[in-house]
Amino acid sequence: MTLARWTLLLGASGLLILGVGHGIGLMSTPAEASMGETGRILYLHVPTAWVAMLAFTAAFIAAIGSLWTGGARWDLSMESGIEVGMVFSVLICIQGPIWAYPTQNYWWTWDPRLTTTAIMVVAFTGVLVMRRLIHQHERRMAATAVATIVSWVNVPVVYFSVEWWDSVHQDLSQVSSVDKVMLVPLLVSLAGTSLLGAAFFLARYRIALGHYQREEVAPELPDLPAQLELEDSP
Amino acid sequence: MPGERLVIMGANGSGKTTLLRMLSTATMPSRGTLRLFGLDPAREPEAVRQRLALLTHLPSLYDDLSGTENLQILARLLGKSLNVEPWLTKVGLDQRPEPVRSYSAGMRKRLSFARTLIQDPQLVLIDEPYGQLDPEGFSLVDRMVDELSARGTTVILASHLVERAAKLCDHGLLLHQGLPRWSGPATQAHQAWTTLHRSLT
Amino acid sequence: MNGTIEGGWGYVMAAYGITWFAWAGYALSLWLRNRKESP
Amino acid sequence: MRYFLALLHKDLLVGWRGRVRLVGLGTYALTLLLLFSFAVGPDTMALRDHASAYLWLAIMSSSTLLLAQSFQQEVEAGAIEGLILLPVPPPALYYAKALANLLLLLFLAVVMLPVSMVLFDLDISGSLLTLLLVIILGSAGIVAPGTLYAAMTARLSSQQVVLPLLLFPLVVPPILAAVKATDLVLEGDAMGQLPAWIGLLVAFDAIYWSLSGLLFGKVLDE
Repeated sequence: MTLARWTLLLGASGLLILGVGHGIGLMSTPAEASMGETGRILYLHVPTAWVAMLAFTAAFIAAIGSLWTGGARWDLSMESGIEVGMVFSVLICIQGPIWAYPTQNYWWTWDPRLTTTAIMVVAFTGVLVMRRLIHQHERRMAATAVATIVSWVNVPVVYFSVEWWDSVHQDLSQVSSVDKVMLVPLLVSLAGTSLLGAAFFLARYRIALGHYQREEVAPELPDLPAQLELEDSP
Repeated sequence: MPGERLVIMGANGSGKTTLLRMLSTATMPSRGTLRLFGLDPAREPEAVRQRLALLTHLPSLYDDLSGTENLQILARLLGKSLNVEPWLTKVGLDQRPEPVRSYSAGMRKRLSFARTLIQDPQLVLIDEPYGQLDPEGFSLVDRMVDELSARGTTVILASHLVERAAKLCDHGLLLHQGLPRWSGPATQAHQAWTTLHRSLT
Repeated sequence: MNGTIEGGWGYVMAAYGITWFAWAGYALSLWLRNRKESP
Repeated sequence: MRYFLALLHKDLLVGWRGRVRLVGLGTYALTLLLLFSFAVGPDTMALRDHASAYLWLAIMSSSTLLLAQSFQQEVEAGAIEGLILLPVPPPALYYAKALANLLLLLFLAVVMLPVSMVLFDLDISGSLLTLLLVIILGSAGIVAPGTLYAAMTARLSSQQVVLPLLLFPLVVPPILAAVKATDLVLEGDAMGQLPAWIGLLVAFDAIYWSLSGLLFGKVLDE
C-alpha cells in the first residue's frame, strides 16, 4: 500500500533528522546569551508551533475543498489535519510555560502567541466534539468544514486583539536575536518536525480512510428486482 | 401528467420517506441523478423548489403565532397578498387569533394544507397524509387531494395505509427494503401488496 | 537577574522529555488505531 | 431583500410572542450581575474597576442562552426545512435571524446597563452615546458567529454544552475589545485609545457578519 510506505518513509526520515537537530541543539551549540540553557527549548518550541499551524492550515484548505466539491477525501484530510494540529498545539501550551517560567517565574504569561494557541486548542476541541455528535455523513462534513473555517479565521483575529490588549504591559520573553550558530539546529529540527507531522497526518488519514470505507460507503446497489407477478388475491 | 396522483406504498423503513425527501430536494442523492420538471435539482435547486411543496408529519408551523399569522408569513415571503382569509376558509378554518399551539391535529393538518395551497405548486409530496388523524380527518385529506389535482397539481403520497391511499390515486409504486418491487395502476395496488406479503411470510 | 540562568537544564530536559513522550504516545495510538481499521 | 424583511418580521414577531422567555433571560442576566457583586463583596473600588468585565460576562452568558433558543423551536417544528424548500436564499435567513437575535440581546443589555450602574456605583465620564455604540458593536460581535453556530448545533441534543464550547473562543476578541472600550468610556480615556478599540470591534463585526452569511447555507441543507 503506497500510503503505508509513505507514512513509514516520512516518519523514519523525520525521526532521523529530528534526532540530529535536537542533538546539535542540546549538545554542541553554546548556551544562549541571556536565557542560558533554557534557550535550547527554542529548537523544540518553534518547530512545534510551525507544524501545528501547518496542520490546521491543511485542515482549513481541506474544509474549503469539502464545501466546494463535497468529496469524502477532503473530509478525511480535514479530520486528520485537525487532530495532528491539536496534538502539536497542546504541546506548545506545555512547552510555553516551561520556557517562560525560569525567565519570569510565573507559569502562564499572557504572551499573544501562547494565548492564541490556547484559544485555538479550545476552538478545535469544540469542532472535534461537535463532529462526534453529528451522525449523518453529509451534515457532519458540512458542519465540521464551516466550524474549521471559522475557527481558522479566528486565529489571527485573536492574535492581534490579544497583542493589543497585552501591549499595555509588555512581557519580557521576546526571543532575542537568533544568531547564526543557532540557526543550524533550528532549521534541522524544523525539517525533522515537519516530516514527523506529515507522517502523523498520513497515518491519521489512513485510519479515517479505513473507517470510511468500512462504514460510510454505501454497499453496491443490487440490480432492480423483476416486476412482481400479481397473484389474484383470494 | 399534471393532476395525476401516485401513491408510494411500503412498510415502515422501506425507504418511502427517503424517496419522498429526495424528490422534494430535502435530501440530495449520494449517487445517481434526479430529474424534476426536466431540471437537475443539484444544479438548480431554486427553480425546482419553486414548483414543489413538501408536507411532512412535521407541521412546520410557528406554535406561538395564530393560523392567520402563519399563513401571512408565507404570503409575505411569496410576495402574495396578506389577505389569507380565502385560503383559511378553503380548508375549513377561520381567522381565530389563538396560537397554533391550541390547534388539534386535524386543524394543524388543515393549516398545513392551506400552506401548500398558497404556494400553488406544480407538485405536492405528502408523507403519511393520514398520520395522527381521526376518520373525519381522513375525508378531509381526500377532499384536499382532489382539490389539488383539480387545480392540475401532481400529487405523490407516501403511506402504509394501502387500501385508503390506493382508492385515491391513479398509480401505485410498491417499495420493499429500499427497492421498487412493483408499479402499476392503483387499482391493483392492494393485490400487489398482498402478493408481496404472501411471498415474504 | 544576572543574565544567564543556572539550573536551566532541568527545564530543557522537561520540555524535550514531555514532547518526545507525547509524540511516542501519539505514534503508538496511531499505530494501534491503524491496525484496528485495516487488519 | 423581500425575503430578509419578511423573515425579520417573522423572527421579531415570534420573539415578541415568546417574550415570557425574554423575561426569563432578563432575570437570569440580572441575577448574574447580583452574583458578581456578591462575589466581590462590598469593596466598591474593586467593583467599579471590573464593572465592565462583569457587564460583558453577563451579556455573553445570557447571549448563549438566547442563541440556543433562537433555532430550537423552528427546528423542532420543521419550520426551517419549510423555509429552505420555499425556496428562501440562506443568507436572507441568516441575516434576518442574526439581526433579530441582536435586537433581542440589545434589549437585554439596555435593561442590564442601569442595573449595573447602580450595583457597581458607576458614573460615566465619557458620553453615553459612545457607551451604547460599544454595546451594540460588542453584542453584534457575539451574535454573528453565535447565530451560525446556533443553527449548526440546533439539532444536537447536547446543544447546551457544544454551543458555548464552540462560541467562547470566537467571542474572545470582541469581548476583550468591548470590555476595554467600556472601561475607557466609564473611567475616562486618558491616552485616547478608544477609537482604536472601537475600530477593532468594527473590523471583527465586518469579518464575521460577512463570513457567517456566506457559510450559513452549508449548515442548513440535509
